[in-house]
Amino acid sequence: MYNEKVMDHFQNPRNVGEVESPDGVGEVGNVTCGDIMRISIKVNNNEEIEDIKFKTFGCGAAIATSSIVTEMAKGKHINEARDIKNKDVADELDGLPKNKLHCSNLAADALTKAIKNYLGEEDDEEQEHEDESNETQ
Amino acid sequence: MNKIYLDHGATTPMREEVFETMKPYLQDNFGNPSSIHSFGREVRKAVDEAREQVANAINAQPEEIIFTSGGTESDNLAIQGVIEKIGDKGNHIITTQIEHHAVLDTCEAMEEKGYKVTYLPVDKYGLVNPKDLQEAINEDTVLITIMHGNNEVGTIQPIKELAEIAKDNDVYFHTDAVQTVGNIPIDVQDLGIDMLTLSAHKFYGPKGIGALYIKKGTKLQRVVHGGAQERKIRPGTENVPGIVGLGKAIELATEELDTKGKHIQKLRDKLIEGLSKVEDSRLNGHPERRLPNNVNMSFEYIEGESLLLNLDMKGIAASSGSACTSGSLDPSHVLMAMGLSHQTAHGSLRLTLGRDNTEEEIDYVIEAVPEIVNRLRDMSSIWKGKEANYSN
Amino acid sequence: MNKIYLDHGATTPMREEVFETMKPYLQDNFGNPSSIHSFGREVRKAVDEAREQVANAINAQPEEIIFTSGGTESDNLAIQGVIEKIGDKGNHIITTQIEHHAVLDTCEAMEEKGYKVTYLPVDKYGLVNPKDLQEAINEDTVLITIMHGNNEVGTIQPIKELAEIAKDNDVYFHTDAVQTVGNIPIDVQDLGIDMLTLSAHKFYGPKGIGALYIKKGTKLQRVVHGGAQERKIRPGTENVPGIVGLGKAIELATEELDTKGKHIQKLRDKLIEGLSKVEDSRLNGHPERRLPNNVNMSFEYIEGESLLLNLDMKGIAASSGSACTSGSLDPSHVLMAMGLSHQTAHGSLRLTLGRDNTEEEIDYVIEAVPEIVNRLRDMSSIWKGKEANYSN
Ligand SMILES: Cc1ncc(COP(=O)(O)O)c(C=O)c1O
Ligand SMILES: Cc1ncc(COP(=O)(O)O)c(C=O)c1O
Ligand code: FES
Ligand code: FES
Repeated sequence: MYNEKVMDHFQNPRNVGEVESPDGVGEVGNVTCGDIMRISIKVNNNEEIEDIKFKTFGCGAAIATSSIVTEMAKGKHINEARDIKNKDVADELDGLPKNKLHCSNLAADALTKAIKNYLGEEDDEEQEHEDESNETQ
Repeated sequence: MNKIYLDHGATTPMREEVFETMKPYLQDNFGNPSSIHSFGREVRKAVDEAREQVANAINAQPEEIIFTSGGTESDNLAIQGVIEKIGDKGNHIITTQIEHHAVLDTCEAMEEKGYKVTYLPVDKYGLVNPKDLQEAINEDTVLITIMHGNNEVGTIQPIKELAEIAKDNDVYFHTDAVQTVGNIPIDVQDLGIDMLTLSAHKFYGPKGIGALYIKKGTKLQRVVHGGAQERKIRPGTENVPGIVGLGKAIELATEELDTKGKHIQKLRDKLIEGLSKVEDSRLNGHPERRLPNNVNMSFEYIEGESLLLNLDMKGIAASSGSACTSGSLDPSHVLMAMGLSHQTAHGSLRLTLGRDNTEEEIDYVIEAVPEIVNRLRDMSSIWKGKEANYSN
Repeated sequence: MNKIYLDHGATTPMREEVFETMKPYLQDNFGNPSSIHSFGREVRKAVDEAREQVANAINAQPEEIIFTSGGTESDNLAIQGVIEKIGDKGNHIITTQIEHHAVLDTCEAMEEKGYKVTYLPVDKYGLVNPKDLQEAINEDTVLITIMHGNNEVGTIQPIKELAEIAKDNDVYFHTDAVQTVGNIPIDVQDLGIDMLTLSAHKFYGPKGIGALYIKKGTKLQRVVHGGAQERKIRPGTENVPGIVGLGKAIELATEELDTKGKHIQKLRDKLIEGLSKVEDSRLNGHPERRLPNNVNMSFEYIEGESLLLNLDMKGIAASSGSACTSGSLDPSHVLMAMGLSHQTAHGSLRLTLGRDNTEEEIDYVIEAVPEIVNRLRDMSSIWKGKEANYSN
């Protein structure tokens, strides 16, 4: 059901854990399935994500998307990292099964939330891209 | 790596003897049992024999056995069939919150048609309280359908007692015995029930074939319409190889209930004991009144699918809840009905043993599970390190 | 004595290649396709492949194929499914007088639920007149179900033309193609239909497995309720060996439509020619628009069952009307609809050929039938010697 890349990230997840004295932390729960993901980031003076780690209570797809989103964000400027959407995450994994597309929401949301937390922004609309998920394959 | 199959609750490998019995009907004996020529008569005999084998195994009469395409269809035939026939005499059905979807969804479909359905609760072990059943019955009740052994947590209901209440109130009683037939002794007379569902692929028979026991005199209307097969209750050209395989499988399973049953139960108890040592784990279902082959454990702070995938990579095939419900993302309705939290339900693992499992396999699993659980907990956002949570 | 099987319309022997394809799924590859572990994933792939084979054979998309337990269930799913879903938009169904009981009885069951059904007549060849269909349609019509090839007399309906009328009137069109799939080329796009029923055991596949083609977008409610299998349209653990066998059988049948089809049709024509020489005989069904494997003859003054039994004693397996209707003593509703007298209908014989029949066999049959017919006529109370009949 999962492709090789997803299974690779599931089996060997990158960047598991918590960043020490993080600059921002984002934790989100998935309304669809109840899974929970937390991302912590360290931001350097150039506003680049210098370190990023995740912890996830969730399915195979949740763990794989957590893992890959940390790779995607690492080294990026926070403005660029903020633009990572759940579809980008799924694409980077070469796709997810249809009923698992919602899992990629977790990763993108947790990352955005961590960045907002760093910037001290209010968090109001975390479910903004909840259901553009359904037709990609 | 040798794989270890611990998902016999989802389906079982077909026994070689069953395959050999089916083989002629997949090759030379191909006739249509309804045909009056020799090709037809030959296979008609085989179908009749299989019907006797099924009847013998559950202490019924051959005329009381109707072959269907599986457990799901049998459940539907029992429920829809009775309601279509006598639903005008009363519009109330009683079932439980922990039924298989084949029963649950059929009851919901009846609700949509205007019937009333009571879903009885269960206690923390998954047991129905006979008093609840007694109280739920009213003058409109025409059907009670309560499963025998639960497919997820293995709890076995006091069917005899429940069926007696039904009888006292003159209400039909159906039981979904898909998980018990072939696993524990079944005697429909002794249980005192009117209808019973069974499915061959759960006891080393073929997939896509099942039966419904319908006690003589039970009023029921067919669901699928057509020819005169199966006493007009279930039309369609008979799945002859399937029927023959079902007959053989149930005969074999009944013969070894004692011997194999004990072996499996011993392994089950060992497995439960071993896995119970994992920190923050719990056994789901009743400690004693449970299927001899069922182990269901929850491990806090982790999620079932990741656990399954990790086990799979170690060559262990298991499930989390029923395979048939895997289309859904909701946590098991059975575990929820037993009062588990959403999170605990998510971290549940079902291991269902079979006749070919060995003690060495169980040892391997008892070693593998805790390793995986620990690994997943280390990356879990809700395990220990909760204090690190800065978000609101 | 070598037996001669001429009842391929009732069922066909399974091809060795189909058996070999199914074998692994009756032995080692036993997983439940819904399981996420390796045992499950392996068979899931096989089920998906079979779905593609079926789709390719009839020019459909894989998602448009739903596996069922056979032709009867597919017919029921199409009719009951559409009516349950959109029956509130209009309460009128159109079918024909010559459908298989799987369609006819389902339509009658809908009548009992209050729906109106028009049973279109046929001409003496068993053909539906498109004008009749056009006239029968009214604003309440929601479903038209007309069979492709008739199982008794072999007449093939002008489905494309009929479906076009349905489309022009915005009404769903279903066809029971159990007798045509595997026998003549089928292209659901070209036919322009919304649903199509097929059954594996009619084209050298296994019994107890069939499919319903459901054009994307067709509104339909499931008949059997339960798990999430078959896109929730047909729940229940999949009959994996059956599905795999169906896939292989339809692929093989499609490949040899041309070659084997011609061989069979040649034998058919020879048989018709030979039997037509019998005094007071007639061919039933359309002389040209008929199934390549169907011969249906009436022999006046004799009765079908005695004819069949005599043929059987000579090693010839045939049928009189459909095997599935053998539960009934009434003369074939198909022959009656075509205007045959009660008596003529009773003396009908169906010979349906298959890929393994030989010219020698046909020669033997052409010799055997007249002998038997004469023998039976000699003892018939209505044959010639009517004067010898003393009873009133
Ligand atoms: C308790 C129970 N009922 C019904 C079913 C459905 O049986 P089948 O898959 O043969 O349709 C199952 C199996 O999944 C089951 O475990
Ligand atoms: C035209 C037709 N429709 C439906 C059926 C029923 O198919 P099955 O026997 O696979 O249920 C048959 C076969 O008997 C048939 O010939
Ligand atoms: S199912 Fe919950 S995140 Fe995937
Ligand atoms: S006398 Fe026997 S069926 Fe008519």
